Amino acid sequence: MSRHGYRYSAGKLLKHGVTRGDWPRMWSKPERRDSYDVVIVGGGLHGLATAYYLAKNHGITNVAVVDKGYLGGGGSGRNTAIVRSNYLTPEGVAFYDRSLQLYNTMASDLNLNVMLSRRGHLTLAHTDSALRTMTWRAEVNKLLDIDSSVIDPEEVKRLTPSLDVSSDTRYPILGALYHPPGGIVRHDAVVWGYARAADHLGVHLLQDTEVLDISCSGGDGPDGKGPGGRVTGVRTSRGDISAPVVVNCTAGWASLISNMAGVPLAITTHPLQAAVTEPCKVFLPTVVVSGSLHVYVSQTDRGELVFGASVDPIGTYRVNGTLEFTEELAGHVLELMPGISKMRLMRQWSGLCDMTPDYSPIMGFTAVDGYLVDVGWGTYGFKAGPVAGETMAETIATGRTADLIASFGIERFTEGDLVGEKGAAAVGH
Amino acid sequence: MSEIDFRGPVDSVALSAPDGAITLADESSCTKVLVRGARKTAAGIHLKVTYGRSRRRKDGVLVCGSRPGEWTLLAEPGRSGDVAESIPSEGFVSIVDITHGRAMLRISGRDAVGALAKVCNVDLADDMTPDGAVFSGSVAKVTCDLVRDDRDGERSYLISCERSFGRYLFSAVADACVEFGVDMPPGLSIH
Amino acid sequence: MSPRRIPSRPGELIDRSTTVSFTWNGRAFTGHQGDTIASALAAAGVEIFSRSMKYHRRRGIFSANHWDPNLSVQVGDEPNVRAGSRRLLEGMQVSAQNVWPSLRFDLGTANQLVGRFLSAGFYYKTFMRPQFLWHSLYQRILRKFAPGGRIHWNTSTHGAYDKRYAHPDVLIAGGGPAGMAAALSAAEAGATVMLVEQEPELGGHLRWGANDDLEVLADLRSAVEASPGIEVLVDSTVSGRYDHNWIAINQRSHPLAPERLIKARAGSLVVAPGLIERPYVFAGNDTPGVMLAGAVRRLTNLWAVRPGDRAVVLTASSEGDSAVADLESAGVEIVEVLDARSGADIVKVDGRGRVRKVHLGDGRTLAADLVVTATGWTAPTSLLNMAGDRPVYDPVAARYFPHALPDNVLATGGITGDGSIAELLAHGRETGELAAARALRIRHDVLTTTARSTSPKGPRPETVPDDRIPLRRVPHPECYRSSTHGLVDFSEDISSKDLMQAASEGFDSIELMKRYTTVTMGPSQGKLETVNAASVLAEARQVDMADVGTTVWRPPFSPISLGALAGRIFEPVRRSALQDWHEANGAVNLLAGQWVRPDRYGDPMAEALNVRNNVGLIDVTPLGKLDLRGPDVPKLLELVYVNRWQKLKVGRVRYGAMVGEDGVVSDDGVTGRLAKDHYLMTTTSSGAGAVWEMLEDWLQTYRSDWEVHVTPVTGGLTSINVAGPRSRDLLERLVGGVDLSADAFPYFSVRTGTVAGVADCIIWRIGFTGELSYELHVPSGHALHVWESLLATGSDLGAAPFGVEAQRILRLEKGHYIVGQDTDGLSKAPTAGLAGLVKLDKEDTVGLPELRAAFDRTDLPVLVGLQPDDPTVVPEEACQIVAGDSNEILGRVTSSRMSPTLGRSICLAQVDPKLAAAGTSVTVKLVDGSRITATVQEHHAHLDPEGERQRV
Amino acid sequence: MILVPCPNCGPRNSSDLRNTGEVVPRPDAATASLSEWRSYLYLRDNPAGWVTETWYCRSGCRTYFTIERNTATNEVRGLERT
Repeated sequence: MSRHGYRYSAGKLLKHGVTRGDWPRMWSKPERRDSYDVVIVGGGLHGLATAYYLAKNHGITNVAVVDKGYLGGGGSGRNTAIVRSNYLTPEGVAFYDRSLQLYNTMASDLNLNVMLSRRGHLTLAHTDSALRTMTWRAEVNKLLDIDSSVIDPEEVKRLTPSLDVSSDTRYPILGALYHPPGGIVRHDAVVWGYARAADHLGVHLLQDTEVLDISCSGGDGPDGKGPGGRVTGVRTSRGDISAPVVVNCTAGWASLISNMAGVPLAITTHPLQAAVTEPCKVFLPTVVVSGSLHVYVSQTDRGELVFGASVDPIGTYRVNGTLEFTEELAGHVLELMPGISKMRLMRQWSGLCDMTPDYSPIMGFTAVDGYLVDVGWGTYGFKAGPVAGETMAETIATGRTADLIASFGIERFTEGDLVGEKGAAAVGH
Repeated sequence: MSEIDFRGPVDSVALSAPDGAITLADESSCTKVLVRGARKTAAGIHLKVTYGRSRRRKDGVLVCGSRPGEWTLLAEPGRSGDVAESIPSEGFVSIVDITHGRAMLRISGRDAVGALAKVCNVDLADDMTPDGAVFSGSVAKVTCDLVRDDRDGERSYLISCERSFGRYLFSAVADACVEFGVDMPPGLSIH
Repeated sequence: MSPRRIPSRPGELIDRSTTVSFTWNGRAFTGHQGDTIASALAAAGVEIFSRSMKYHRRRGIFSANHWDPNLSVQVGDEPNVRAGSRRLLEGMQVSAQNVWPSLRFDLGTANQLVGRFLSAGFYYKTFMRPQFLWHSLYQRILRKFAPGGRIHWNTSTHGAYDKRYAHPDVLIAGGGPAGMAAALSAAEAGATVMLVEQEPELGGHLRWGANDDLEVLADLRSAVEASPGIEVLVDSTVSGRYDHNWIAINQRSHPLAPERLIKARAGSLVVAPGLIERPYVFAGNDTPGVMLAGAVRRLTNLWAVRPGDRAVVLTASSEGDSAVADLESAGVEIVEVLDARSGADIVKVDGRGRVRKVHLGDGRTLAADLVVTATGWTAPTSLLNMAGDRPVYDPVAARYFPHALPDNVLATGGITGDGSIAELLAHGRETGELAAARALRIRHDVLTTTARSTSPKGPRPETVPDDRIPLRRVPHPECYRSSTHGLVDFSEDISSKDLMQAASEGFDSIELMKRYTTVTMGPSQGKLETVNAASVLAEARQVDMADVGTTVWRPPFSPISLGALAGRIFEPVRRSALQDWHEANGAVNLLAGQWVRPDRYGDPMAEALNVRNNVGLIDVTPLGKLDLRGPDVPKLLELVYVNRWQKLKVGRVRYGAMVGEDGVVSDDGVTGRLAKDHYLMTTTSSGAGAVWEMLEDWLQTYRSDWEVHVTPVTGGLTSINVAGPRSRDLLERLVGGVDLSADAFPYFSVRTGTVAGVADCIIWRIGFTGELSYELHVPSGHALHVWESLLATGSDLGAAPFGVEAQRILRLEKGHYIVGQDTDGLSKAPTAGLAGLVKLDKEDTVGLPELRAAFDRTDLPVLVGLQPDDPTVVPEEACQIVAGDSNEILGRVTSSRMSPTLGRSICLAQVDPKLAAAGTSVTVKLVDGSRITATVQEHHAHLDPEGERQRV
Repeated sequence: MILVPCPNCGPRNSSDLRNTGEVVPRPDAATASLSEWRSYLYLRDNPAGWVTETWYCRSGCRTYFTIERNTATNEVRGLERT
C-alpha cells in the first residue's frame, strides 16, 4: 500500500520492544498548499476513505482532507462499529456487500489491524410483521448471495444463551434474522488506517481547519452559488484554498456545508446516542439488534456492553445526550437479558446523524459543478465508509456516477424516486 | 338501561393502606360528559370555568375545564341524560357522553402525592396544582386527565384515561402505592 | 481479627458495639456497622484487593472512597461493587475480580513479562494476517481475559426498582460545608431544596477533620435537619445534568430498593462536589501501600484503621500536612516528610505485594511500607461540562476552574476556589441565596403561564446580580510526574510512557490520545487520571497545560445500574371490554401494538369456515374510532381521504383510504354518517392515534375556520363484527328499532338501535370477510351483555367467536389488502389497487400533486391476486417473485394462506407492472430455495369477486 | 428532557409533546408544481441555530403551536398558537 510508509508487523513490535525505539508518526503534519485538485470537507471515515481511494485507485494525490477538529471526531468515532450487508433492497444489499468485502481485507490492505470480528448479527423479531420483514430481507439477501436466514427462538438461544426466549414476556422473541458475516470492527482503527494510508500516498490531512465558506461562480444564487454555478475553492479558518472539486463528507453538519454551495438538502440532523457499561466477564458472542425495542448491543473484548438505539426524535445539533435515552435503553435491554440488571452504565455519548426521508444516502454530483456530496448517511455511515469512499473516488475521477450509487442521487427527491430501505430501517444496526 | 349493569374495566374493590394515608378506588362508572364549544357560546358561558380549573355546580356536577374550548362534566353514575340536557346547545356545540369511553380512579390521602410522584411528572405542589386544578399528563406512560378534588381537606385526585387502558392504569397506580402500605390485589399486575 | 484497628477516633463512623460477618474470597471476616467493605478488610490486615486490568499487578487501597480504582469487587450476584464506599452488610459474600485462578496466584501476571512489547496500540500493529485468525483465535483468547465481575444469570432485579419525579427550586449536588450552607440559605429564602450527598452522611471533608471541624459539622447537620424546606438525600449521586436542568439522581439510601432513580426538574442547580485528589506519577505508584493523603485520613479518622506502619509522605499542600498529623496520632511512624513545595520528590518505590523501599529525588533510599502523596487536586467538573461549560486551567493553583455557566447552574465550594471553613460557608450561603432568587423567579414565571396554577403572590422577583466574592485560589505547585514514568490510568494500566508514545505517533490531541490508549475510558472515567493525562500530553507537545484541553466528561457522574435506569416496567396494555371473556373462553392471545386480543379460540380454519357457513363473532374493538361532529365534516373527509365524501347521505357508510402528503397509503377505514352533522370514522388499530393527530393538525393549522369537533371513542364503543350468512337471522332476534331487511338496511348503510336491550348501538352493514355482516358498536359498559346475548341467542345458528387469524384468512379470500402489509413505504395509492378510488378533481386533498404524478407512472409495482399452480403449496409471506431461474427480483408475496373455503392456497402479491395482467405465470422462490409457478388472478378477491354474498 | 413552553399548560417535558419539525409552508396543492411540492415534502433548512418549529401538546391540551428553538443549544423562546 505504501509509497513511503512504515510497515507494521509482529517483527516490528518485537524490535521496538527490545530497542524501546520510538514508533514513527502514523500520519504527517503537512504544510497546507494554496490549491488542491480535490478538497474533501470532513476528516471522518468517509472523507478519508474517499481520499485514500482517489490516491490509490486513480492516482489523484493532490488532495486535502480538511476537518474543523481532529480526525474521526464525528460519527466515525462515536458509532457502535457494526458492519453487515443484510439490507432490504437489492441496491442496498449490493452496496453494503461491497463495503463488507473491503472490510474483510482492510487489515492487510491498510497494514493496520482493524479488529474485524465477524461474530454474527441477529435481528430479533417480536411481532408477526417484524418476522415478515425479516423473511423479506432474508429472501432478498439469499437471491444476492448474502448469508442471511430467518431462525427460530431455539436457534437464537443456542447462538446467544443470555437472551430470554421464553414466550411469556411482553416482547417475546419469535425468531431472528441471522447474518453470520455481520459483526463489529474497531471503528477508530478504521479511521486511522485510512488516514495513515492516505497520508503515505501523499494526501494532506489538515486538522483544526474549519471550512467557513465554499466559493462558487456563475450560479443562480447570491455570490454565484447555487444551480448552474461551479466551485472554485473553500475559505477556511486557516486561509483560502482553491480547488475545482469540493466534496461534502460532513454527516450531521452536511446541511450547513451544503448551504455554503447553495445546494439545499433533504436532511435533518438528529443525535444518535450510545452508551457503554462497566466491564463484566464476556458472555455475549453475537451482535444483537431488536427493531421493536429500538436497541442494539454487543460486547467488547474488554467485557463492556456497547448499546445503541434509534435516533432521537427531536432534531438538534446538541450532543449532550439525554437521560430518557438511557432509561429506555436499560428497560429494553433488560427485556432481552433480565440477568444483567446489576451491570452498570458507565458512559453515554452521542453523535450527529444526517437523516434523509428514505433512510438512504445522497451521493454524487449536484447542480453545482464540482460540488459533490456524500451525505445523508443517517445511522448507516460506518458500515458504508469503505464503499462510499471507493465509489465517490470513482465518481470524482471518472466524471460519471459509479454504478453502485446510481440510485442514491440527489435528484431522486425532485423526481420522486425514493429508495425503499425505510421498511427495514426502523432500527438499522 | 337500568336492568343491565354497567361493567367497568377494573374489577377491584377500593384499596387502602392500614394507616389510612392512601386510598385508591375505581370510579369508572361515574357519569362523564364531554362538552366542546367556544367560550362565547351559551354552553361556554354557562360552564364558565376556564382551562385548568374546575368548579362544583349546585347539582353536584363537577365541571372541569379540561382543554381550551372543552369541558368534562363528572357526576355520580347514571346521570348522563340529565347532565347532557343541562347544557345549552345553541351554536356550534358538541355534547358527547364519554361515560363508557373513559376509565376513572380516585386516589386520596396524605401519601397520594408521594405515590403519584412515582408515575407522573407533573409538579403537584400546592401553588402549581391547587385544589380544583385540572390538568393532563402521562401517568405510568398513559395519557390521563387529572383533577385535584380534595375531600374534607385531604388530598384527592381523580384520574381518567381511555377505557381500554383502565385495567393497566389501576394496576400501575396500585403498584406505586405498595410502598405506602397498599397490598396489590391478586389478579392485578403491571407485568 | 482486626490487627489494624486503632482506638476510638472522635469522628469515627463505626459502631464498635456491633459485629458484621461477611466473607472475602470464601474466608470469614467481621467488621462493624459503619465500615465499608474496604475498611473492614483493611482493619483485618488485608492488603491486596484486586489485580490490574492488563498486567494483573497486585493492587491495594489507593483513595479509599468511591473513586478508588483498585477496589472493585464482586458482592454476591453484583459485579463491580466499589468496596471503598459500599457499606458493609451482614452476610455479604465478597470476592476479588479479574483474578485467575486466585487473587494470590494469578496466571495473568505473565503479561508483565511481555509488557515491554504491549505498548500503546500494540494490537493495531500486528495480527493483520491471516485476517480470519484475529477473530477465530486471538480475539477469543483476549476475551477470556476481560476484566470485571461476573453476571449471575439466575438473579434479576429487572422491574424491581421504582423511580420518582421531583421539582425542587434548588438542587444541590454535594453535601459538604459549602453545599450545606447553600441549602440553608436557599431554604431561608423560601425555596424548596433538595440536598444530595454521595456519601452516606453529610459533611464532606469536615467528617475526617479535626475537632473544630466536627463541631461545625454538628451545627450544620442540626440546622439542615431542622429546616422543613430541605429534603436530604444521602448515599445518593447526582449522576447527570441534562438540558433545562433535568437532573438524574441515583438514590442508594431508599429503605425499599437498592437504587432509585430520581428525575428532578430544578430551578437552579448548585454544584458543590468538592475536589478529588490527584495521584502522583512515578515508578511503582500503583504498588500496594502507595496511598493518597485523603485515603489515609479517611481510614484513620472515619474507620479507625492504621493504614501502615512506617510512612513516607510527599506533600504539596495542607492536606498532606494534615495527613502527617493523622498518621502520627494513629501510631504510624513517620519516616520522612518530603515537601514538594521545596522540590523534594519520590522517583520510585520497590515492592510487589507491599511497598518496601522508597527512592527519593535526592538519591536516598528509605525503608517504608506506606507512601502517602498529596500533590494536588482534580476539580470534578462533570456536571458543569454537562451544562456546557469548558473549565479553564489555572497554572497558579494547578487545577481547572469553572468558566462560563448558564444562569441556572451555580458552583460553590472547593471546585471554585480555596478557603477556610468559614470562607467556604460564606460562599455557600451566598450561592444558595443567589440560586434561590433565580429559581423563585422561574417559579413565578411558570405560575404565571400555567393555566392550572394559582396566580403567583407578589410581583415578579427582580434579577439578582451575582456579586458573590469569589473564593481565593491558593498557589499550588504543578506536581504531575516525577522524573520516572508511572501509571496515569490505574483502571486501564496505562503509563505516562504509553501516553508519550501515543503523542509521538501523532495522537497528540487529548481526544485522539484517549482513543488510541484508552486512557480515562475505564470504570473511573477520568476522575483520577484526566488531569495527569493532560499534563503528560502537554509535556510531550511542550506546550502549556491550558493549551491541550481535556476530554469532555459525559454522564453519568458515577456508574448506575441498568435495573435502576429501567425502573418499573411500564408497558401499557389495552384491553377491550370483552377481553376477560375471551381469556376465560380459551382465547390464544396476540399482541397487536398495545392491544392484547384473541388470535384464535381453537382451529382458525374451522372458525373461518363457520363464518362462511353460519355466523361468527369477532371483537374488533381495537379499530380506531373517531366521533366527528359539525357542519364542515364533509370538507374534512374530502381533504383527508383520496375519494369523494360530499354526497354521503345520512344512514350511509363509505370506505375511504388516506395517503400522506407524499401520496403513500397511510391508513384506511370506513366512515358513516349517523346524522346531519354527526359522523363516525374508523381507522386501522395502529393508525388511530396518528389519524386523530392529523385531523387536529388540519383543523388547527390550516382550516381553523372549519367547524368540526373530533372525539376519540375507540374504547368507549366495543366493536363486534357479526359475519356470516346467518348473521341477519341472529340479529333479527336481538335488534330493536331497526328494520334489518335487505331493502330497508342495504349494504354500506348505518342504523342506530338497541341490541339485546342496550340502547345507542351503532350498526353498520359492511364486511371485511366478504359475507353478509354487521358491525355493532356497543357502549362498552354493556358490551359483555351484548356479546353473551349474541352467543346464547345464536347457539342454534352456529354462532361462535372467531379470532384475528380466521379474520386474516377470510379477508385474504376476499382480497382485501392490509395497509403496511400489502402496501409498503413506497406504495402510492394509484398502484396499490386504489386507482378507481382516487379522485383528482378536488380543490385540495392530502398528497394531491403526488397522486396526480403517480397516475403518470407505469413502472411502479402493482398489487395483484395470485394463486400457486400447486394448490397445496402456501408460499411464506415475503417470498420473492423472480424471473424464471434467474435471481432477478420482480415482486414479492405480501399475504398468503391456505383457504379453507376454496381448499387451495391463495396470495396477494406486489409485482412488476409487466407481470400484472391476469393469467400471467410467475415464478415464486420459496424459503427452502425451491421455485414454484403461480398465476396472476383477474381480481384481488379469490372468492366472490362480484360481492354477491355480502349484498344479500 | 427539554422543557417546551406550551401556551396553555406552561412548560412541559418534551416527552409530553410531539415535535413535528421545522415550519414549512404548505403550497397550494391544486396549483403547486411537482418541484415546489417536493421541496415542501423533503427540503429543510436544518440550521445550527434558531429554527421555528411546531409542537403538538399530545399529553396535555392537544394544541399545535410554534416556538423558536436554538438547535445548537436547545434554548427555546417565543411562542404562539397556530
